[in-house]
Amino acid sequence: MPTMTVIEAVRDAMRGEMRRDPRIFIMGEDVGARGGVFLASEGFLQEFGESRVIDTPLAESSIVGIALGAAVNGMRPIAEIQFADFVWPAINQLVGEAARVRYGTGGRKTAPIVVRIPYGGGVRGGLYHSQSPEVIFAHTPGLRVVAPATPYDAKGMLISALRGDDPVVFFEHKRTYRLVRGEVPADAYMEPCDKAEVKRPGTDLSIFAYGLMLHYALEAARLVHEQDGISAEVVDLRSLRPLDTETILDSVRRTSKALVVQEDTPAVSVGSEVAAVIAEHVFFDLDAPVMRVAPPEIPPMPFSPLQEAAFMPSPEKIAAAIRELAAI
Amino acid sequence: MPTMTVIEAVRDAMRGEMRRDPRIFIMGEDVGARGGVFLASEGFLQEFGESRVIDTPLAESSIVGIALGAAVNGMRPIAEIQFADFVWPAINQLVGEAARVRYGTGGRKTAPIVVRIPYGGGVRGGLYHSQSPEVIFAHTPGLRVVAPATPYDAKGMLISALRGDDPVVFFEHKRTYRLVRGEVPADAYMEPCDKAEVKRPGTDLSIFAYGLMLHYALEAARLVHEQDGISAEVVDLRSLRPLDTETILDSVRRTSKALVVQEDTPAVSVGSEVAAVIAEHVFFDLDAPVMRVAPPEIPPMPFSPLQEAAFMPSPEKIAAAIRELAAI
Amino acid sequence: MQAWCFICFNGSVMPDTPHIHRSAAAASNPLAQEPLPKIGLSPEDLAQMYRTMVLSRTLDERIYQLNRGGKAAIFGSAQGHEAAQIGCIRGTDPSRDHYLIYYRQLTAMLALGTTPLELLLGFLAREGEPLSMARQFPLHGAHPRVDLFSFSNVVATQVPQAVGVALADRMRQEDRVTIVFFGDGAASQGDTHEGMNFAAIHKLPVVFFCENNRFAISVPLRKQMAVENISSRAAGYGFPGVTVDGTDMIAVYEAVSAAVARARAGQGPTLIEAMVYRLLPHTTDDDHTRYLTKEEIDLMHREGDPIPKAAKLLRDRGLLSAAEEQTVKAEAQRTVNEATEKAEAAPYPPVEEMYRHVYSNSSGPSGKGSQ
Amino acid sequence: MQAWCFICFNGSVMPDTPHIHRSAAAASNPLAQEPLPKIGLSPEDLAQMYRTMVLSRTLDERIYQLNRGGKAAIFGSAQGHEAAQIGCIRGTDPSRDHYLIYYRQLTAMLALGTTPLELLLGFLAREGEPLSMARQFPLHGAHPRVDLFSFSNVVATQVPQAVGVALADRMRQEDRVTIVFFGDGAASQGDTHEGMNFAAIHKLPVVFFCENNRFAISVPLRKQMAVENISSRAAGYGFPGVTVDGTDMIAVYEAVSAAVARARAGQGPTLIEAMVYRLLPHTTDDDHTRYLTKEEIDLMHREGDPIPKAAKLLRDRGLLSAAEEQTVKAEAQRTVNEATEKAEAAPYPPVEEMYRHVYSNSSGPSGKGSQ
Ligand SMILES: Cc1ncc(C[n+]2csc(CCOP(=O)(O)OP(=O)(O)O)c2C)c(N)n1
Ligand SMILES: Cc1ncc(C[n+]2csc(CCOP(=O)(O)OP(=O)(O)O)c2C)c(N)n1
Ligand SMILES: [Mg+2]
Ligand SMILES: [Mg+2]
Repeated sequence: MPTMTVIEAVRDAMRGEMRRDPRIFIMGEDVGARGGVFLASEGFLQEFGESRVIDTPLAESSIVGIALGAAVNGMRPIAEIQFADFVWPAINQLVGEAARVRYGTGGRKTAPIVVRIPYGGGVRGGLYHSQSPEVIFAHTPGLRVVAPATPYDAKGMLISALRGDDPVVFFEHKRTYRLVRGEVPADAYMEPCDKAEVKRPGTDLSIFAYGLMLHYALEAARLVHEQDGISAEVVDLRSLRPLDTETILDSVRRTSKALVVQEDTPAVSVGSEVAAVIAEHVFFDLDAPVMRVAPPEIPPMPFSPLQEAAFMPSPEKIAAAIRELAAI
Repeated sequence: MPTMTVIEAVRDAMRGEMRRDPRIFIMGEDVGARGGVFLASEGFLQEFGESRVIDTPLAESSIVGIALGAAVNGMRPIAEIQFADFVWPAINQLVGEAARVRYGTGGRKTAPIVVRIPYGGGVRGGLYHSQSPEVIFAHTPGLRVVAPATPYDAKGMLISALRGDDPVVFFEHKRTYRLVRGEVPADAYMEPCDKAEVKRPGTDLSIFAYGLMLHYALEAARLVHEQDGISAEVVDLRSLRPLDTETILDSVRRTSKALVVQEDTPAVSVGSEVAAVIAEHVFFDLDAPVMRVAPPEIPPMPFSPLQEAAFMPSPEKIAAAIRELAAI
Repeated sequence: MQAWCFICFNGSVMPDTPHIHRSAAAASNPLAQEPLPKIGLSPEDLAQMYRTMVLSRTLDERIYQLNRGGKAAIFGSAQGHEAAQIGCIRGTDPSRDHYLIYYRQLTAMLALGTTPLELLLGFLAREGEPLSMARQFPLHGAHPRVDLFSFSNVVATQVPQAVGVALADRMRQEDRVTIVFFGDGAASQGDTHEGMNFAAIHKLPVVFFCENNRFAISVPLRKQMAVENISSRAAGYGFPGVTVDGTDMIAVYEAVSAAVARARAGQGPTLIEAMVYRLLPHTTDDDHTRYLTKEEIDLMHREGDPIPKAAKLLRDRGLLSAAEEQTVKAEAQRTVNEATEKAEAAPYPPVEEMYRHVYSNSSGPSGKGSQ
Repeated sequence: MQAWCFICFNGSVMPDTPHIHRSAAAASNPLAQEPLPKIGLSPEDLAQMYRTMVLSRTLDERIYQLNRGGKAAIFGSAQGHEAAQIGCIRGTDPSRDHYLIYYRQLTAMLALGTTPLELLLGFLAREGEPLSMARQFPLHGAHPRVDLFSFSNVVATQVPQAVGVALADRMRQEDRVTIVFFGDGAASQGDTHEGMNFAAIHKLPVVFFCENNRFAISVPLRKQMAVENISSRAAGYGFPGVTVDGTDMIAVYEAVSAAVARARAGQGPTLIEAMVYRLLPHTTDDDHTRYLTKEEIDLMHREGDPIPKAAKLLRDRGLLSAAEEQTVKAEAQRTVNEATEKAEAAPYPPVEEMYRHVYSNSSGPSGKGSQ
């Protein structure tokens, strides 16, 4: 099987699907000749032409609004938001409109758009190139929200997203783009957009993470296993909406302890919901508090390197929390 | 002491503060001759004139962006968003910009705006006049987010908001505007913008609610007390950011059981965070799962009356949950 | 870019009142005097347009009554906008074009084939409401037969959406035009700017149809913009902008026909601003005496009611006798009465219905089933 | 509204390349030949402007080096924009005016008194960085001495913010003008539309200064708009729009001076579009050979470098000898070298600093203390 980075997997998925389905097109800032600022669509303009690879004006609300209109009229747009930090102007069209097209028309219309959003920090991006804005999407009925962490998941889930009929917000962690490499089948395959996955089985406690933090959690689990003999299960949430509560609860039923790890600030977040469903549904299986590892409650995230490092969770911080939780 | 409705209390607070502080002005759609669609600024145009009561074009992003600019330059704007459902276009200026002015300038600049947002359902508002968009604000460091439920709190907290130096998102539940009446001192007073309050003491379990749900929770607590002899404590969260975790945890330490009630859909919400802090910090005091009463995961909220009623939590639904929790 | 303004105003312009800006639309349309064949409308077309306007007015009044009786939900009346809407729809081709409407468009919806019963089911939120299953405010959702829709009442969101609809047609090389309706208030929104700009860049077949009734709720034009006409924005995007007297159905029809022809010819979008008067308050929840003088309200009714204007137009051309006028009215009344009875007899949709259509059911092997 | 366009282009217009739109700015400014007193600039003013441009270029090159050496963060070079920025600032009054800048404004920041050391502390994210405590990308934050700020690099957010700043001055009747800078890319954003419209309605003292370098990263003007010039949008709001040759510091100075005078006289905003070339890729992270031909890049350097232009202007007026040119360069080099050394010697700000200033500490009896 070929190995790929996350960005290569994203590109591969889009290219394959665009070859397969003429309804799919990509629009966004610099997706054309530039190939996207992260080169997700490198070579697409040459292969698919200007009408399917549309460089838009700098105007996010219309990028999503126009994609929505095209989707309602039979197309399958991929809208690229250049950086997650710039998705805010598009929230109205995405959360207010796209999420509710199907519901608000009693199923008559549907808006199958895929909005790809490179997000996340640890890249010296400072306050406006590091944000993790998933909360508002993960909260919104009508959207599907995913955040694959591996090349395999990125390709398979993007293909599923493009073949499904719902609006999908597709989060790609910028730091994983070139950092994470893995085996990826050359052909098309679909990985579900609504299932978590146990990425490392364990017995002493369960760690829940997604995106870059999945990799940090895996690294931490490896560390504590080697150094302390602790067996930590690592669950990759992958889908932030719907949350795969079955897989989450099942894991906690087996390990009786839960640690939620996230890069986003903790108050009112995806991690809060993971903790809440555990506290509601498997309370009597729990042996310890539901712990969280997350950044401090300050705007994500300072540009200066020591501060950025202090802001981000790290394998070491996660390992420390594992040890603490295991000791309870 | 005079009695007032919530909307009267809001008006009273604004009028008093505008008389006191010439830096305060109000801007928004129809705030002038119309006095706002809910009449919050009725009579203001006559009293304060066009330069301090500004009817804006229909453009929410600029309503907040312009308020922000004026605030940075020494003023204290009140920006009215006509309905919460229309705040989405302003998210970029509010969550992306205003929340971070102080942080991003290392404290050199500050953006003391108060953004008033009538929100909430149960008013036959359908999909676009019923939303509760507090999640994204409650998640954002740098903002203060409050949702007073009573006329007393509305006036006192609005005065605090207007005298503070931070951006405040001020949620006013539309259904409480004329429904809820209570005693309100004629003079100015400040009620803290970051403190929850026990609105009804109890010993068997703790209910956490805000906005309209506070009143439903109080009603439910009364019902179960009368009918079942259950003593439910009702905590009014009031501040959604920061959450007053001390008051929350203190209540659970005393009652050992927690019920979170909210009108907003449950996944990744303010209620999730309340459950999460309880599950993390007072786990060993808990005798039962942290339960939640909230609407189903569908877009808030259907217009048709039976469906709207089915969507909204009610005193009866809350009472049923109390009984269930008390029985554990 | 060609300078393009085929409608000239000639009549004298009345001075503005404190709240009502009247400059452009006070004048009347010289085309109104032209022979019909030259305009492209048959006598039956005119009669049909008139009948739809009267039906719209009759239904409009009924909804008001139902609202005042506590039965019907909030309503943004179309009274005063009828000629603009009927003229516009008549200039398009409902068998293939797309219509992104907004909430003040009873006449347009009737003209496109929505029935009074369907609409009343919406106002009463009853089962069988075809646009949104009564989940949305009345008039919102998607039409079962014509490509007419309105996803929300969030002002101006439909503008970029319409541009996207047209983009899809362009990609598939389908010869369809997208008409998007909005008010003067919507012109201030960022979305309107962004949508128009994109449509201009790609020369998309869109007609931006602005029903300028001089108010966004209570905010008069002078507080919404510093220019005379919204149509003047078009030049900054690179397409024609036209202001027409929206109380004159023929003037509107002509402007829209030309814009549609231009769109079909691949020449890109047009912005049409139809100047109308909103004869009633913003909605049934509003009270316009809070921000308008009695004189201003009277003046709007005197100058701005398109129905007597249309009646006179038909009478002047010998197309409407006094008796016929009565028949048209009676017929509309009967239709609306029948629809009201049926709508009131319908039950509410059952609660379980509300869980449907949040997500698709097209799961397939991806597991993307409904939640 | 008066028609207002005081700068006329005369020189011949070169044809566009596939990616570079050149129409308006290829011509040169007739004012450049006028005697200085008529323009309102002294010989020392010109010399000073030139020195700042050279300093900016020198610092710009140094930051590039530091970036290539892995030391300095991402940087959006101002090379090619220097004349536009220095001409603009010179037309304003830094002792009282407000400046909402964007990220490509090294020259403007230097002209307003930010020192090379202060800026380099930002690029190296070191303690003592005065704009944001090194929390933000370089060049962002608020200046300690001049009312110069940039809250974010979210394109166009500064436009309504600037309008609000001006609104506050108007309310207090303070005689200050707000200058807001943005690129051609920003012109497409909804915020720009909304901000300009509001400024027009209230006739606020704002100068909208657009540095049109023909690209938003890789997206050329023809994919951003269907009109020749962004300045043509102004008419749709009701204020003047002007396009000037942004490689000509005198032309820009004149246009801005006039706009500032207009603003101070209570006549409202002006949109100035300065046509410039972005000589380097969008940022240090970009590679413009992905979307430009070598010929296009060469052409920009040939036509678009404002520094040799400024030098020639000074030489033609006898204000710059070859020796002086060398001295100016050497002086800039020395300043930048010194600043680099100091900046590199500075430590990073301590971690604890990052918790400060999330909220105010002004709690008072309201209990609104910091979290
Ligand atoms: C984004 C948004 N902001 C505010 C509102 C509340 N609102 C509903 S209609 C309206 C005025 C719209 O005016 P206009 O566009 O001129 O249409 P008209 O009602 O006059 O036909 C306002 C402010 C809304 N629906 N959407
Ligand atoms: C809202 C937003 N969208 C996207 C970006 C990413 N981005 C940064 S600069 C830029 C291009 C800006 O072009 P322009 O306004 O012409 O300024 P220039 O860089 O050419 O000076 C883009 C797309 C951003 N910073 N903000
Ligand atoms: Mg209107
Ligand atoms: Mg540019």
